[in-house]
Amino acid sequence: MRYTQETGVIIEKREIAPGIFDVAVSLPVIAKAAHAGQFVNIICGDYLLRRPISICGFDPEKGTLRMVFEIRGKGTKWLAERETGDTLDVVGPLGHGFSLVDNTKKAVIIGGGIGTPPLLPIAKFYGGNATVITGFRTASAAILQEDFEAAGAKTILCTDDGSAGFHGFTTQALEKHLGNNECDIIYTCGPKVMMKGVARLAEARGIACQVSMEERMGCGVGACLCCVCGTKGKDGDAQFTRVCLNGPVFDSAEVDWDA
Amino acid sequence: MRYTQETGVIIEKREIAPGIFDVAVSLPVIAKAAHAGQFVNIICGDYLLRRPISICGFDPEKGTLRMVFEIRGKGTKWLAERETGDTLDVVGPLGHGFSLVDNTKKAVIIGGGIGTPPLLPIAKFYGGNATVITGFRTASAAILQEDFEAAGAKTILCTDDGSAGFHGFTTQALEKHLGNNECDIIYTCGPKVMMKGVARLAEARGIACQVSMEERMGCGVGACLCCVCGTKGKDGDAQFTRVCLNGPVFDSAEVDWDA
Amino acid sequence: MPDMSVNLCGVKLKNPVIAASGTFGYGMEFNEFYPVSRLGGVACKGTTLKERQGNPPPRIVETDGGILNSVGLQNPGVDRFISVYLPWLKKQGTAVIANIAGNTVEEYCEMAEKLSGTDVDIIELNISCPNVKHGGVSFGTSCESVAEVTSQVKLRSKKPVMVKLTPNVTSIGDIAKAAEDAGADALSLINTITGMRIDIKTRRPILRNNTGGLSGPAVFPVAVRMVREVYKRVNIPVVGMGGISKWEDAAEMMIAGACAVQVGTANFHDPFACVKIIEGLEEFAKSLGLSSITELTGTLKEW
Amino acid sequence: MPDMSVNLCGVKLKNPVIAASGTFGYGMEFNEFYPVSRLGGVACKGTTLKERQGNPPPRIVETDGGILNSVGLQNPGVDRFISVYLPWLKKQGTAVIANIAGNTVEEYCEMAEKLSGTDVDIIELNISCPNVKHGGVSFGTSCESVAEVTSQVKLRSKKPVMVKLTPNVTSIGDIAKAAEDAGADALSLINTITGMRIDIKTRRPILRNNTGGLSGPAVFPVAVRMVREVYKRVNIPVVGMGGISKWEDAAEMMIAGACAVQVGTANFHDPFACVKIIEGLEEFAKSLGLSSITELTGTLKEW
Ligand SMILES: Cc1cc2nc3c(=O)[nH]c(=O)nc-3n(C[C@H](O)[C@H](O)[C@H](O)COP(=O)(O)OP(=O)(O)OC[C@H]3O[C@@H](n4cnc5c(N)ncnc54)[C@H](O)[C@@H]3O)c2cc1C
Ligand SMILES: Cc1cc2nc3c(=O)[nH]c(=O)nc-3n(C[C@H](O)[C@H](O)[C@H](O)COP(=O)(O)OP(=O)(O)OC[C@H]3O[C@@H](n4cnc5c(N)ncnc54)[C@H](O)[C@@H]3O)c2cc1C
Ligand SMILES: Cc1cc2nc3c(=O)[nH]c(=O)nc-3n(C[C@H](O)[C@H](O)[C@H](O)COP(=O)(O)O)c2cc1C
Ligand SMILES: Cc1cc2nc3c(=O)[nH]c(=O)nc-3n(C[C@H](O)[C@H](O)[C@H](O)COP(=O)(O)O)c2cc1C
Ligand code: FES
Ligand code: FES
Repeated sequence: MRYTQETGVIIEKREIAPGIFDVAVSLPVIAKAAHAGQFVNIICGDYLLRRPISICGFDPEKGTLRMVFEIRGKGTKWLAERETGDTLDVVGPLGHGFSLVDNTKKAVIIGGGIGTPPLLPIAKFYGGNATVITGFRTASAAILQEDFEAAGAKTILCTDDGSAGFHGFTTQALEKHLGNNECDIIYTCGPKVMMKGVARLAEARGIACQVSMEERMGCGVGACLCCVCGTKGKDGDAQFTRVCLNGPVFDSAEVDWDA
Repeated sequence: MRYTQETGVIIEKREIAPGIFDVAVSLPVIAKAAHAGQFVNIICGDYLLRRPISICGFDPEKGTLRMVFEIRGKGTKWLAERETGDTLDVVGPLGHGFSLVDNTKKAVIIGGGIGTPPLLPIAKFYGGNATVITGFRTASAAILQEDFEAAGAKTILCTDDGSAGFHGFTTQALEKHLGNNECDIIYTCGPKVMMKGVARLAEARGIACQVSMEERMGCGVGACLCCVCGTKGKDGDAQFTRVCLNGPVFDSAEVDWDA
Repeated sequence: MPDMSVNLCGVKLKNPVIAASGTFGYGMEFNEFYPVSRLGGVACKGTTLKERQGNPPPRIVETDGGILNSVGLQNPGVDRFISVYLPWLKKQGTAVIANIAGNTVEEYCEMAEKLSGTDVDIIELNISCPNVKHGGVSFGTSCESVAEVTSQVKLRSKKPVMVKLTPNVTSIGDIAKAAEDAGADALSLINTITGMRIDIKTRRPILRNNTGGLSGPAVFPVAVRMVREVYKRVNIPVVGMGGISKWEDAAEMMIAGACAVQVGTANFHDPFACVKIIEGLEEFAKSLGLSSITELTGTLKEW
Repeated sequence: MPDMSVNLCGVKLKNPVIAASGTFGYGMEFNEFYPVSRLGGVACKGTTLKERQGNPPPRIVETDGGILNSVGLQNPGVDRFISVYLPWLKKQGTAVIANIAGNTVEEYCEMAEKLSGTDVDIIELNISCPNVKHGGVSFGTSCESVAEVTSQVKLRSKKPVMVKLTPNVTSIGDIAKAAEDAGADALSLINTITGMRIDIKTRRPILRNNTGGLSGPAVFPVAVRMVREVYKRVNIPVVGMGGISKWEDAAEMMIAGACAVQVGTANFHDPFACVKIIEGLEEFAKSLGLSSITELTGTLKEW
């Protein structure tokens, strides 16, 4: 039984930026099995489809899962209205996460907006060998900077409006960084156009790059084929691959960005 | 503007019998306009149709409405889970209530189960001239006895299982009562078969009888024709009449019990 | 301020929101919440040649995201509609749409003739009521009978004729085309989808009529698809309805191709639904900088 | 204990609950929640003669009480179904229903022939998929084509053939009768109802395929009505589906006339939905003192 349906109590909840919430939920079975880059699927009130949320942290000992989410619509609004002590119906851990093999390698981690949370466990793995480049609309929307720093990673904050850190896109900051620094592997999660840009930079330099894709989901476990993204088949043919089972993390070279 | 949609705060809530709740809700506009026998229509969570609940009491000065309801399904379950301080979306007052003309007359009031609450304002009107016969499955399901007594009415409690008061149906108790007492007018609310029995006893004796009908409703205001009950037309023809607008209270002689 | 008025086959509606037939009576009751003059129009309860008692209760049951109803066209008949209800409603200052249902083509025609002498604005041909034994939906399910009743009524009516289509068909586009070719001035859709619910304790249908018509948010995606299909098929105005409960739904329906919308079941949940939808649409049009709400209609860019 | 098994055209199901095609893959994923041997059967993802990539994403959108999907029959083709997926699923110990969809009658027949040589239990003819351009739903919307594909497949199939009907038709009863007359061993219904949702900001359909199929609780009353209509019209077993999400719904569907049920969309909300429905039905049968769950089927007392 690889998948678990668990009802967990919210034991902590904070609004870490306007409309963005950081919750810790007691889910001992899922927390024990979780891996960086995986996600869970949560019932939100009376809505039929579960909402997928990435795992931002997991503590197998305490049996807790950490998730950071933004209010984007009805379901996440419902979620944001839950309070400490309320319970959530959660299925997980789901999907194929990031591969973390050798923490002596130099890793660069690029996160855009609400794509940032699933990257935190990677920074924890690489510690001082990680450089984390994150981009947000504006300074007040920036999240998790202290967490990345606490993990020992170097951080480069970018904002679209220049209200904090580097004034510009993460891809620009990445290009600069790669010009002056060693890098063995790149991890990224965020808007599709950003990941596509990151992937192009990585591929141009022959650096391995793992991307975390997002798609609307049905079952969340690989059974319904609703959540596919375009990938390149063995012979280069375009094909559709399940984000929930074969992803959400893919080797950037597999992804067909224009599908 | 005869109808009001008002959002009111629950200011008191008690479980007065297993699964039966007594709530006071702050609804100043509706409370001012309310009349005995009318009802309100309440949004229950995400359910599409409002649920009709009778007005059990109204205090125009305090601006509060009292309702007593039983958990019967999804909507009333939701309602029962609301707590003091929560708000309700209520439309009312709706329908055509009991006519209360001369409180020197002798009134007999017959309530069955959860049909009892709308009868309380009648007892308050007639005071010592009212006799209230109520029937419940069992002693623990009996409600509002103290309220009827506080109104000054004589009370006769019946239970189906004999666990309290008269062992038998309200119609039996009524028949006994009518044999020994004066009665000018009868009011009744409860299961259809009980009301039909009451109506028959009243009509046999030529006593005016007002009955409060129940039907599944759509709009609640008379526009959709979903809530009809069978009534006798002018020439005795069967016809269908809106419970929400022309009722819920009807003269028993109007009702076609077999429609 | 964007111009909220729309022209529906020659009739100017002050805004594109019409209360749907059968859910709003003749407007008198909802006029006790707000002046019905706020509305673009009121589609009156379905009227028949003679008075009808309708089906026995229960006539309504809630389902997930919707309701089934089986009212069965209870109404006072066209003569009393004309003498009692129409004058009151017309006086309020909103477009009046008379919704008529006949057992025979001749009945439709007689009613259309009677209504031609009144100040009704539009006649809505209800050939889609699923809750009556004769006539009703049976007229709406074949292209031939749709064409027959539409063309006959057109010959006898001095009012614009809007044909109301049933979704219980294989090809709504074909039916729509048949109505257009037969001379319909406008189309409205969807009426309800036939459904059934059962009480598992008594093993009886909950509705005394056994089946009823499904309406409400549950049917909205079906309605949007059908309105789109019809919009692409015909050149006459399409009035969209089925599950609209908020302004976003109305906007979606208009983008799909509707020039106006009708709102039915939503009135039961929120008596102010129509008013809120009008206000929301106006805000939306403003935020988009439209000079007229009509600029929304049919602007869907299909993939 | 009531006997929960049912006989579906000669195949014994250990209970009347089948996972619906397209929502359950080949059972492998849900087997990571509970052993799929708990189920009466698994209807596998729709299979075509050759591998298909399906439609581009987004393929799913939530609606009130339902979802629209436009997967478009992505599948590895019948040969890989037979060599890779079928052996695994068959080994689990549940009835296996192969769901097949062709572009032509000949394709259906070829697949049926190939499957006749395997230990598939039942072939479900999917003549009702609304999400593919050719074949699919077009076979299911006329009595002639239903009869044609059914009778041809019957000639070439050694397995029982269950025809899966689309609700997007004027008369489901006529279609059902045509399938029965053409030799169908059983019928299953409903497939999805075609719908559309639009993003009002981009004015684009949310689904990349423009339209999709509506399923989930929203369609339940329509499904119950259609199952009832078909049950009254034919003498072969009817498998009911469409919006079943709890045991009460399954019981309702059986009372309407279904000898077994399929559960689709509900699996997305609650991965244990099928198991809970089986347990609930068993409790229900026990509380009624039934000796067999089959005693429920068709016991509706209409008014
Ligand atoms: C693998 C994965 C991991 C994710 N991790 C996070 C996370 O850690 N934090 C976070 O804030 N968000 C995350 N998201 C996005 C999150 O799932 C959506 O924001 C959320 O589903 C929106 O639901 P809603 O009801 O608020 O929005 P609505 O727009 O009301 O939702 C309507 C429907 O569309 C779906 N939907 C809408 N937007 C998205 C989207 N962007 N991705 C997938 N489905 C969508 C919803 O699930 C729902 O079914 C993740 C998505 C995926 C696929
Ligand atoms: C005029 C009137 C006054 C009422 N006053 C009271 C009261 O004071 N206290 C009280 O406890 N109950 C009262 N009822 C009954 C109450 O409305 C129902 O118990 C309630 O609607 C059940 O809703 P549910 O969601 O819990 O049940 P469900 O069975 O889940 O409801 C499903 C649908 O059926 C309708 N429905 C179910 N049972 C009834 C019923 N008996 N009458 C009308 N509609 C029904 C519901 O409104 C809903 O639309 C009254 C009913 C009417 C018509
Ligand atoms: C209770 C009720 C009664 C209805 N009566 C009629 C009618 O008399 N004539 C008609 O054309 N449509 C009638 N309809 C259909 C509605 O006008 C509308 O087409 C349908 O309900 C879909 O819209 P909605 O989802 O907004 O309610 C009725 C609908 C309901 C719910
Ligand atoms: C994502 C998805 C994929 C589906 N794929 C198929 C399919 O391949 N073949 C088929 O016959 N039906 C398919 N269906 C239809 C279901 O089998 C079922 O008929 C329908 O969803 C109604 O049942 P439900 O409401 O329980 O989901 C699919 C449904 C969904 C939601
Ligand atoms: S969501 Fe069902 S396969 Fe991915
Ligand atoms: S509920 Fe609409 S008329 Fe009574």
